[in-house]
Amino acid sequence: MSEKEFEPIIVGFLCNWCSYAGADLAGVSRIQYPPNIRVIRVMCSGRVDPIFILEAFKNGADGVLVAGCHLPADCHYLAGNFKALRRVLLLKRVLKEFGIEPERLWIEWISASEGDKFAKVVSEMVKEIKKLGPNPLKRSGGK
Amino acid sequence: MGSKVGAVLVVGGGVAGIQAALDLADSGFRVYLLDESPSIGGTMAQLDKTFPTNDCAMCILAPKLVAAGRHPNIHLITHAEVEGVEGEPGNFRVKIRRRARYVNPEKCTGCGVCARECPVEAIDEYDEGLSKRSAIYVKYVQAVPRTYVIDRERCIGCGTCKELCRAGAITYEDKDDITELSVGAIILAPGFEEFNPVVKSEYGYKRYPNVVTSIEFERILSASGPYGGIVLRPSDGRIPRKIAFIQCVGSRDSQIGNEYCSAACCMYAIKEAIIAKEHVPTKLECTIFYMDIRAYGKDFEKYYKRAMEEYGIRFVRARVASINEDPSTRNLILRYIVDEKPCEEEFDMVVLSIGMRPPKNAKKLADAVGIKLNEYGFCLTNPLSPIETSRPGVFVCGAFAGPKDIPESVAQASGAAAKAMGIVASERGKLVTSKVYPQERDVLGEEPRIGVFICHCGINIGGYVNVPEVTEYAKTLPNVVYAEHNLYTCSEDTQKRIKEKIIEYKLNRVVVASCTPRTHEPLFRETVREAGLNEYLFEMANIRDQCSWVHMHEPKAATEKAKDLIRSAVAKARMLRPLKKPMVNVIPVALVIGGGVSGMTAAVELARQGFEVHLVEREKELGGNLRRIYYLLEGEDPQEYLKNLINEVNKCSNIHVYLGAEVVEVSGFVGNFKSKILHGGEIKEIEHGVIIVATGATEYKPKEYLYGVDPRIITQRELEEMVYKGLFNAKTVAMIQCVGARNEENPNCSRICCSEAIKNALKIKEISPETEVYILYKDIRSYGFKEKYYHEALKKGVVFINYEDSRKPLVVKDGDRLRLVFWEPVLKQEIEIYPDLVVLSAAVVPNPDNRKVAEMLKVPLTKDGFFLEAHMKLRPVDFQTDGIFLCGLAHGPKSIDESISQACAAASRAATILSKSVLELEGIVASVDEDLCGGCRICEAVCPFGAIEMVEKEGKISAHVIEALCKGCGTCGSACPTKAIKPQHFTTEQILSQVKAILAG
Amino acid sequence: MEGNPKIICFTCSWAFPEWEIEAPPNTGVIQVKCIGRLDPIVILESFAKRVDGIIVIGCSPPDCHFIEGNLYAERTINLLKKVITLAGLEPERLHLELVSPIENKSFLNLVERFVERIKSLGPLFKGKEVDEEILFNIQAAKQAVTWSRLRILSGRERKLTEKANAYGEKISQEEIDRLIEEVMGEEYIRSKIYLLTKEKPMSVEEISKRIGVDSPLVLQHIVALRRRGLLAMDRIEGYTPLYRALEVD
Amino acid sequence: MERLEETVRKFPPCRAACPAHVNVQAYVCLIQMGKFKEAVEVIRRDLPFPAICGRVCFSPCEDACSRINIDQAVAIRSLKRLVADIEREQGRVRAEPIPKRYSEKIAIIGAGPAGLAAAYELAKLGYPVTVFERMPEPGGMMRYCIPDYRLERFVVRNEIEYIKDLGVEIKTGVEFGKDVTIDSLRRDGYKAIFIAVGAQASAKMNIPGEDLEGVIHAVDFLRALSLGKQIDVGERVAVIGGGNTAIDAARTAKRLGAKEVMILYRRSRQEMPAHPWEVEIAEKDGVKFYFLVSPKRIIGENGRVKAVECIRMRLSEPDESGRRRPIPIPFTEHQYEVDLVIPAIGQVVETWTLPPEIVSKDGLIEVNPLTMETNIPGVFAGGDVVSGPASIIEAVGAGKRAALSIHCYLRGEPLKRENLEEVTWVKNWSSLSKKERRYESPVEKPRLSFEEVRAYLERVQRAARFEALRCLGCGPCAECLMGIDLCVKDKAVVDENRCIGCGLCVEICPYNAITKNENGVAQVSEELCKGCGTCAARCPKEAITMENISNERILAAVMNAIAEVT
Repeated sequence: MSEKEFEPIIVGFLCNWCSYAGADLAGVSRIQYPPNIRVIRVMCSGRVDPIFILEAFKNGADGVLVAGCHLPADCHYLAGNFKALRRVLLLKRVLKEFGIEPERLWIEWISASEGDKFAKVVSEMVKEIKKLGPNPLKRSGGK
Repeated sequence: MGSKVGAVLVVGGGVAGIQAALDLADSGFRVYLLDESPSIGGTMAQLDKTFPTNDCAMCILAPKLVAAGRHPNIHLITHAEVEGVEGEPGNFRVKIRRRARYVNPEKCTGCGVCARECPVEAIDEYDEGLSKRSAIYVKYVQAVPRTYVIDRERCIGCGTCKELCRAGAITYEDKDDITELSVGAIILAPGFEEFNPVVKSEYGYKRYPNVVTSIEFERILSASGPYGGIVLRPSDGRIPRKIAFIQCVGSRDSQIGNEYCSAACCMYAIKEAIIAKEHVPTKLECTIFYMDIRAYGKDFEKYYKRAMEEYGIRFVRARVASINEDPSTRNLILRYIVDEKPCEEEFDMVVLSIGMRPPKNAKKLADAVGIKLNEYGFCLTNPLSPIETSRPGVFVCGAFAGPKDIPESVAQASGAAAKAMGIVASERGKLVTSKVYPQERDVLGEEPRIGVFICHCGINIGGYVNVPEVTEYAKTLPNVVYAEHNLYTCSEDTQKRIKEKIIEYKLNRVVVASCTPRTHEPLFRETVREAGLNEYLFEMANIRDQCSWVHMHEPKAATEKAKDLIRSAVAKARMLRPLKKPMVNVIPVALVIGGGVSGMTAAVELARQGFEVHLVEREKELGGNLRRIYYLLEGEDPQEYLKNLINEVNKCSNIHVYLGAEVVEVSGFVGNFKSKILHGGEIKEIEHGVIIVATGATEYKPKEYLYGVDPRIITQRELEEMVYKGLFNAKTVAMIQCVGARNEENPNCSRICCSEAIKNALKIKEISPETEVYILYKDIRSYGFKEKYYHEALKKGVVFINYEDSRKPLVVKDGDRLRLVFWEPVLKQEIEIYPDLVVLSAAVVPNPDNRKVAEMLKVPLTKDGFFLEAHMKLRPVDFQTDGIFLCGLAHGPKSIDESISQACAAASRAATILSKSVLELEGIVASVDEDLCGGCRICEAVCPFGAIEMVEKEGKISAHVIEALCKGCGTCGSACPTKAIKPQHFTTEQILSQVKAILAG
Repeated sequence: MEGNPKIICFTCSWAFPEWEIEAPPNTGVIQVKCIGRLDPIVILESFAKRVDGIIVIGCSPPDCHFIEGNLYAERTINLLKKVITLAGLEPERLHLELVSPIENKSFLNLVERFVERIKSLGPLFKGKEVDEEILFNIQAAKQAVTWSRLRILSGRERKLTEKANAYGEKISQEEIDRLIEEVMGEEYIRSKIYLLTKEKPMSVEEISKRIGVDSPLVLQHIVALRRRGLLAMDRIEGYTPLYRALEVD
Repeated sequence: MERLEETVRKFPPCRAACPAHVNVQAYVCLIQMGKFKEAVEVIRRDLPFPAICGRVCFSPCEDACSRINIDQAVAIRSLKRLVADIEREQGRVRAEPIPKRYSEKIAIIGAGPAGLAAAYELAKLGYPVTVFERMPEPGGMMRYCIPDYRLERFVVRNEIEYIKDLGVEIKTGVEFGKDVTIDSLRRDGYKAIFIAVGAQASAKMNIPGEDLEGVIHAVDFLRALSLGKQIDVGERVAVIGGGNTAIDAARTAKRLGAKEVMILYRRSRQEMPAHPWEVEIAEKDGVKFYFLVSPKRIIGENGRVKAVECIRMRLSEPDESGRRRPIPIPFTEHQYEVDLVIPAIGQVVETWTLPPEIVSKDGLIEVNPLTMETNIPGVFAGGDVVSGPASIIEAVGAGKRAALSIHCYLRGEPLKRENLEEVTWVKNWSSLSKKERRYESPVEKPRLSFEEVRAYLERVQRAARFEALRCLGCGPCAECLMGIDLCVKDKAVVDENRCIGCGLCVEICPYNAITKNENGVAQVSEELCKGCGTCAARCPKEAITMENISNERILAAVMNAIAEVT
């Protein structure tokens, strides 16, 4: 991250059936959003293991987004999103111990037809993370 | 009678046509799916959300579109129409006119460059004229086939698109061509046409911009619609404060010859009101002007209640006389009458809930296929054989048979598939292509040798991402032995190239960087498998929809991001393992629980296709509820139908009937069930592949209105028996609707009580015309063609009186007379009458033993105790668990013809499994590493599909995955404390390696 | 600069020999290689530079040095006459004169007759606040002829009317004129909307008042611009969404 | 020293066909603009004799003109003559002598077209050049062998004047071989010698009676007249031969009062080498033509010609060179009574005046075709003396090549040879509109008074411009560089990432100079693009800009035009 304006890297875990499809729709509708997000596809937001999120921060991610289907009944596997919500809320409290601001971890519900919502979430997340500055682990050479 | 043809023609590619085509194709028949428009999807593709679940219509329809588009047995014939049909059932010759498309489907990759630069614009019918499209267009983004078509009226032939098309797909010299298909059966599913309300000039449609039709409002609500999903007024683009919904526009309107009710308008009006409130950041008031709210379907009443209570939608029972526009504000002043008081109210916007008309060229299609239409122009059917048309071998389903909602259309579609299978069952598997794949190479021991194929997608990727630079970069990644880029990776010739490169460079992993895996992963997996490589050794990087298309103005950043995404895909590819697709053999036998009309119909349909059926009936004789139904609203004789059905069941050798029997235990999974039947005291063990639940339902034993206290207070069922037995001689009869329904205890509507009450009232007027008949109702829900009989009852002097929950009627025993007190809303006073008979329209309630059956089969129930199907809209007769199906009253209250349709549907759905000797299941399932598993059962609790069971081996308890039931969601993988259970293809190591690689930029 | 109007004359090097090219005091003569070289954008930009009239002089067919330059110039001038009429200018302010070298025409009186006609029309920019409106209209007209739709139609007009279209049929001149007028009407309004919302986000109502187009039509054009990625919803104030133009390179 | 440096130059068909590579397209383009003065300057860059060639050249350029396939070739010769005449009539500004850049003196033998052209080129290169001419006036064939009515003396004098103005010294009355030889020249310090004495001697018929009185060869006949001698032609004259010289002799004889003049020619009319329009005029003058007759002997009476006996001929089938040989038919002798016989069957080189070692066996100087050097180092030769009797323009071409070769020889540089590649955009003729010829210079222009000349020139200028507009401009922009500031050589440039490949430019380019490359993007052919800018003004994506005259430059011109006006 050279001295020019800080560009955060965000890792996004998107569930295949809703949020990933929403991101695709943003593409198909040519809705432009900042290129800071890197997406990893999982079959269900319930698959996102807290280890993945910690690994991301350990490797220098400035923000992590977990995105799934709308509660209560959109999940293709019935209840994966509930599990994801539970894990993320729990992890936010733990993150403080590692010196990582919980605001770096986001969880959002995005349906397959909400292309512009996905774009808006990414843009806002980039704005917020820019305020927070780079990942503290990186600053203190935590890699 | 000539040899039969193992193929079926489905006319109409809407949700019904697609469902019928998928069932037939999955059961081993070739299907020609013909659609008049350039791509399939029908009206449902235009909807934003669907009631009652508020699912996004496209999200649930798209997977079906892709499945139909890619199915080897389904041949799509789009932009075409039927010219003529000759021949007899089993061997039809159909003349098809395929209209010129001017684009070569093989070559067009749907990249859309031509449409973006076409100088000529045209009205976008998909958006109902609210937006414009180019002269060369595809109906909507997710269209299948995603092949563009030229609108010959608007196109001036300037030649720009041919120049731009890198795939060379534009063929201006294209001409209509007539072909002939030989098929065994024909299913008509051309859907319906929306009523054009211009005829009702009092509503001012097309004169006042803010008066829109419901289908236009769907487009306004939709995120892909003209206004991006925010509700705006067409007059000034402002968000409306007050919207009025006017029901029954073009329906229940004898003035223009549409007496019938269009069945779905009440519900979609409520849904549109709810969604409108969600899609608007400001306060929005929605008012629905209605005559009767016909929320008769499953969970509809609850949806209606939530609309009133939770969303505050105002319902006004009044007909809107006229609409005038205030020119200055373009607001609309509605004039209507409530309790005889004329009112005027101003609204920002008015949505006309337009009814369904027969499809545009119904007459032409009918003549071409040789079938009769009914008085309204829909397809003529018989209530007891709702799927057959007037011509044998030609079946009908969906709205063309009569206005209906999506679940009924889908059910009828599967039913029609079953009927068609019945005719061509002998030809099953004859005309289908079963692929033979080369011997799979064992790559387990080998060093990863990864091939990376990067796509230009014309200029969609190449225009913004520096593809050559990214290709060079890919070559530097560890284990990558080959990398190349090409114009269209998904094109036929590139698929051949990939196969050659796999063999030439002995690749054991393939990564394709192009568009979204959701649409193209199956295509590339197929190619990898054809090259002799296990199809799971393949990974995709989405550098189009999630990179080039969304970072058009930052080519440098997009190129860097593409590199990161490819590095991440390569990292995962390195860790990929070959996965076996679990094979399950299928016992071609079905178990049908319940011997009512549904159970018997399902059994007969399956038997007709040659499958063995075990039919278990609790009672001593077959027939269930139908035994006590003596006449129908439409006049046919149900008892005569029942008699024929029963002896057909008994006559049929494939069907083993167990009377007075009960299924006590069921184990195993799809294709391999083992059940124990308690029959005449001893247990009989049977093995079978599928289960159909047709346990029916019972009439509610009313506790209200002094039922049981006085013999003159009877239920509609008892009244029907009394009339049938000729014991009826009452002077005045009073019927009370919604007894035991639409209340806290049973919030749902029982759907059929209104039509039963009208049936009995008409019967009474028939046999003793001078008898006075009063019907006290909340909403008369004689939906669809039943509306005609409601008019007849009114004409015959039956008195309908509306009562509110707040002022329910009162039945009092007054000496030896019965006194009925009720509030007359028009006269606004209490009225007393002394009826000789009080008939209670008792609700349909679930069988008490549903719970026991549910637990036995491990299938869910709804809150009210009926069985819960897999998906209310698109999988009404399937259970979430594979192999178990549902039909009839067990699913919920419904009329006899709807039960029959569902029964056929269940048979067809079952046939998709029974028709296969071996079932290939999805390979992405979880697997347990026994020595790591501590037996803590967390995974078992977490799995929503009951696919994990605990097994004991040498005294150690550990989890075991039932591969047939595992859907591969992976939730168990992240819950397991010791990471013993690994969701294959998405293992923890693979995803961690992706995270590391993606951040190593 | 009272009475006499500012005139610009574009001519090619072959219509008149150099010594015959003399112009009245208020006319600037610009010689280009060929009048086919004149991009509609350049001519509209010239009007925007507060010029009262533009006359284009070239050789009459078939004597263009560059074979078809004059024919394409003719089509472009026709397109421009229609677009400046839309923008509220008198079409006579733009005039094309195709001269055959054999005719004994004088360059000077050709221009002088044109100057007289412009004088009768009076100055384009009256020096009052209405000038802003005219300038805005001209900028909108310029944007309309920059987008690709009109350029493709006008560029292909000759092939379609003289040779044949992709289907081997000849398109009549009325048909292509009607289509170009229809497309021009849309693109012109869309250009106005695009330019207005470039400065500050505006609502449909404001745009409609500002450009005098009925608001349902304005909304339809906003939908079209949004589909083309040229405009997006900025924010919602109360019940009114505001739209702003997107910067596209 | 045979090092060769080859370059390829691309010319339109007309310029490629012209032996002197005159930039036809450039000067016709300037005539279109009415810039007649500049047109002459452009011609002079390649050809010192615009007026002469305008009158007598056999115009190979018109035979190669693309318009032949459409209607008629452009009247290139007539236009050249017109602009040259206008310049002369309106008075040419005297040319400045060219400063000497080199010291090596060069001697040129013969002030004919070849010699003078070489002198002209070498003078322009900055060499001190001296031309030695046997006759009293320079001009060679141009001055002495072409009758005045076809090529006026004052025209020849005027054109040669221009060469003198450049600083070329012409010494007349000096005979090579007598007054001056190769050695004397070397001694006088001339570093290179160019022999261009032409082929002045007329070929003998070798038939009996050839040396009788009353038999004068055409070249000698014409030269004598042009030297002012009076010759009595008598009543009846017979001219033998079919070339231009024969026609000239016959018409001159007619003009000198001969009652009956006849031309006897062995072959038929088609085979006559003379210009067809010259033959027509001769017929109009009353000259009778007898074809397929060949003189056997000349009958004389007391030493004076009385008649000439001829025999009828028939033509054989065309031999390998395609020409049909005349074969005498026996017993068809017949006689024509004449007072004068003028044989005009060709010219030969006066080999006796040349150093024998450089003369080949067929009576011409043998030179190395590339360097035009004779076998005596430093001595070059060109024109009719090398090629045999040929046209003026071919002689000029030879002179120019020799000059270049001499320059390279003196500077010790490798010989620069220009290979020619013909290029034209004109392919599908049918799509180009027909324009019948609109101007042709009158063959026989009566002398006009001064006022008549002005009115005539006024009217003819407009027609000339109109005719010049028939030129299709086959080659790329001919860089006449005489246009106004915005008329600079220009080329369309395509911006790869803006171009979407819509093919509009490919369709509207009149010159088919734009094609689409393999990844579908427009690509401009350097050769064919004329810089007219029609594509740049219409590209839907503004992906094409003009290299020199961009829109910005045009707008800038508009801006300062407005600034001046207000």
